[in-house]
Amino acid sequence: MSLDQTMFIPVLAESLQTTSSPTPLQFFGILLGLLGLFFFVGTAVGMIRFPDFYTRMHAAGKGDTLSTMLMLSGFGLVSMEDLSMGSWLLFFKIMGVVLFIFITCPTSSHALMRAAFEDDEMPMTEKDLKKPSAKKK
Amino acid sequence: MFEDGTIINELLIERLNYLIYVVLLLIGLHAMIAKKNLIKKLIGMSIFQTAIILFYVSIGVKEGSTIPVYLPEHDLHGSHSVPSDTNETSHFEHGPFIVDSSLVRGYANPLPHVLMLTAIVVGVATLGLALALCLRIYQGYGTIEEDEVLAKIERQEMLSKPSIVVKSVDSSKTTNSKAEKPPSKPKVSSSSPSTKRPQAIPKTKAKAASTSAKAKTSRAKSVSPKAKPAASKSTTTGSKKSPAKSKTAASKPTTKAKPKPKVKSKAKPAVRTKSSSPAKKATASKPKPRTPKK
Amino acid sequence: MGKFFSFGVAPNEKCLFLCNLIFLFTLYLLVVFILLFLNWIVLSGKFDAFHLGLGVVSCVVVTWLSQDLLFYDRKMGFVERTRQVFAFLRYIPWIIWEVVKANLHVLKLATTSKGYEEISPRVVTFKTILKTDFAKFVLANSITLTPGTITMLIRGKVFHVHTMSQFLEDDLLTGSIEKKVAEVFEPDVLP
Amino acid sequence: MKLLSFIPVLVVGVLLLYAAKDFPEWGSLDAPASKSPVSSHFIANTGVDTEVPNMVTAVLADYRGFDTMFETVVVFIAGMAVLAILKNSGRKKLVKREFEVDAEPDLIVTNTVRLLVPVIQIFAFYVLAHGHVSPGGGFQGGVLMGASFILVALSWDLETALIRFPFNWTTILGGLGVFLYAGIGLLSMFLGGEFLDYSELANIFTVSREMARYHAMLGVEIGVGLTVTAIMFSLYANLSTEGRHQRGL
Repeated sequence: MSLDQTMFIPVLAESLQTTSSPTPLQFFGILLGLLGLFFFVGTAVGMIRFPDFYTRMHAAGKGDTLSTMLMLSGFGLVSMEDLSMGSWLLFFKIMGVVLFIFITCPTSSHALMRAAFEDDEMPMTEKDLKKPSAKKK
Repeated sequence: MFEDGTIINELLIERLNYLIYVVLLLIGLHAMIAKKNLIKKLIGMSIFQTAIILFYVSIGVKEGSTIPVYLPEHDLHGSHSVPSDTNETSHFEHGPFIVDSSLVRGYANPLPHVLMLTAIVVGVATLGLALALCLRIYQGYGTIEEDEVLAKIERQEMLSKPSIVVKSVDSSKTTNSKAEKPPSKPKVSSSSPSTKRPQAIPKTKAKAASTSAKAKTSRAKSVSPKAKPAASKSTTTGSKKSPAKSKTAASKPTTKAKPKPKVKSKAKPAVRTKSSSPAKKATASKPKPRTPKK
Repeated sequence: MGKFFSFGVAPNEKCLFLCNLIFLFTLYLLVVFILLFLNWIVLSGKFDAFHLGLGVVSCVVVTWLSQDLLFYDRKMGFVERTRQVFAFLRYIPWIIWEVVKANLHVLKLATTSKGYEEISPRVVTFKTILKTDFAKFVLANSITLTPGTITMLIRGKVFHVHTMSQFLEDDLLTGSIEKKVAEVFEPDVLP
Repeated sequence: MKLLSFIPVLVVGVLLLYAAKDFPEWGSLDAPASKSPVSSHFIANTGVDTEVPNMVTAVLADYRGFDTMFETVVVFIAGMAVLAILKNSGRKKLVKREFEVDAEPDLIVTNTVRLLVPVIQIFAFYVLAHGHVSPGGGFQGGVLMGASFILVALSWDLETALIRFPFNWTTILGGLGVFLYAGIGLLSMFLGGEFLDYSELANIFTVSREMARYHAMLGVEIGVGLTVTAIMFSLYANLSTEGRHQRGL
């Protein structure tokens, strides 16, 4: 495709150009994003390896919260090329998303746990331990 | 392998969007044709719709273009907030300009987006309507399996066709007609004890059928709680229903015109009021017609 | 509501109390409006009269529609409320550190075989000392975010918590999280 | 039967793939859809005609306003049809269905929803009001607004949501939205233009003809948003309770 316009550089290419020499803030943002990815690995492996639904929810609920928050705030930092009004507003918007992820993620994992519990899915326990599951319904 | 002109290149590289839309469309089409469950048909319809939407949106793409919102340099009037400051004269100084043809290529085609935006909303509306119809069908027939619904409609039509003639006949007359019938009929329905006799057999059959149906249905959760009271109901109301059915079945070989429908019209309200458990009736009624034939 | 508006028979203190209540109610309305408007400004990013006017109108509509969802306890004074806000701001860094620890814990359990041996899931039941719903909500979500525990069910004051191991259960039953939450929201229930 | 149904499916698939060979390439600038004078006219002239930066909104509410009006009517009629189908159709007695969990509203979920719902609603208004300058508009904002009420209904129960948004309102607001849309069209007709020719409204509002179209589009979008909000909630309320509006899911 021969595009002779200079005005319309595709967005992806533009972002690649800027990240080739990131400012320290952007570098920190990229680092945060990579850290988030690292925690996502823990979530994914836990989802596969843990024995039953409840323990899997541990992996899913916690890994989701932190890694999504990290990746989003990393994205917020990356998008702050200049400290103008627009980029600050974008940063605040992303921080709002982070805040609501922080509130809703534990709630959703709780709701799933409760739904499973009320559906008589028994939590897995180890029988030889002294305290069996204190299930009261 | 991926040179120009080969079919792989054409379908997988240059026209991958059409391949995806065709595959999605076929999935939806197959679901709409082959599935018996009405909800699954609706899911198929949704997939079909999604395929069409994807097709349209992929048509609107231009390579290297942005979304169809003016970039700031093309939208020079910027603050169109204060209504008074953009009167006719000052408008041309800081207002927007006609985007020339070389720049037009930089924006994606807005028309497919508009069409699909409305199509999505109308799709939601039609999906809601279809779900409401499904719910109504479930209320009426107790099932959303297409073939079961069709079987029930067939049975109801068979029952209801002659009953139009006798609609005005009140209940006392129907009992009279019932009394008239026995001589013409075989002794099965001649008297009240004899009506109980065939009923005793179907009772057990109905129970067995209901239990088997319970085990069969995968959605046992929603059905099984209803099944217990329904089974008890069918045993209590079986005295009305089962003789009527045996008669209708018997009517087939010995074509008899009028007296039978009256009894059927009596049986019909029972069918309606017991609409909460029609599934059982269908299963229970099936074995009955066969026995008199034999 | 009827008895609140009986101005004639009400003694002086009652009238004062009533006036205070109405004042608080309008103040809460104002606070809700201001919070929503801040939200609007962050979303909109346009500071001309037209868009700000739209923002005011929509904030009024949302305040009218759902102001009773925010700030459930309207009798609480504003001094207490601001103290809670600042205490909660001090609470946030701790909980974020807990989230990080929780993720490391999950990572350890998931990836290492020694960690996998540690898993012995169980359900712990304990009774909380907190009273208000919002404090219980914060406690439940904090428990969910701390390592190895997820709140499963709340019935009245009884919490059912799913934990991953014995160690975590003991940690939970000491009530350290509860104390931290109580410091923020209900200092009076602490001994 | 299932194998039999494969035959028409495969035939259709082969025909479609055969036809796909003649379609333009992906992202081609010379595709008929992109080269058509209509769409390039929209791209080129939207800014001059209406001063709206978002072409999609301009095409939706102005150039193709007649179409969108009847889309709104379709949504309204669908809501009314669902109401007509399901109203009083269920069992009159409140038989407790098995999937109705008879539990009190969850404390954690309700407290989260308390925090979320006002923000969702303000976001819905933002999407509605900023449909001119960024992706958004009446349909999207209306769906978000309806979703906020559905969220209330899901986390408490339907009766709580019906206190906040009474069921009569859905019919009234749905009709009001269509009425607002058609009213703006009729008003511009009475002022001497054609139906839905917003630029005639400039005589009343003392703004330029372009800004009149800009503001009339906002009014139209508000009408669409009202209808979609009302009908989304109405659909949920009817479908979840079989038209009884009592003790929903």
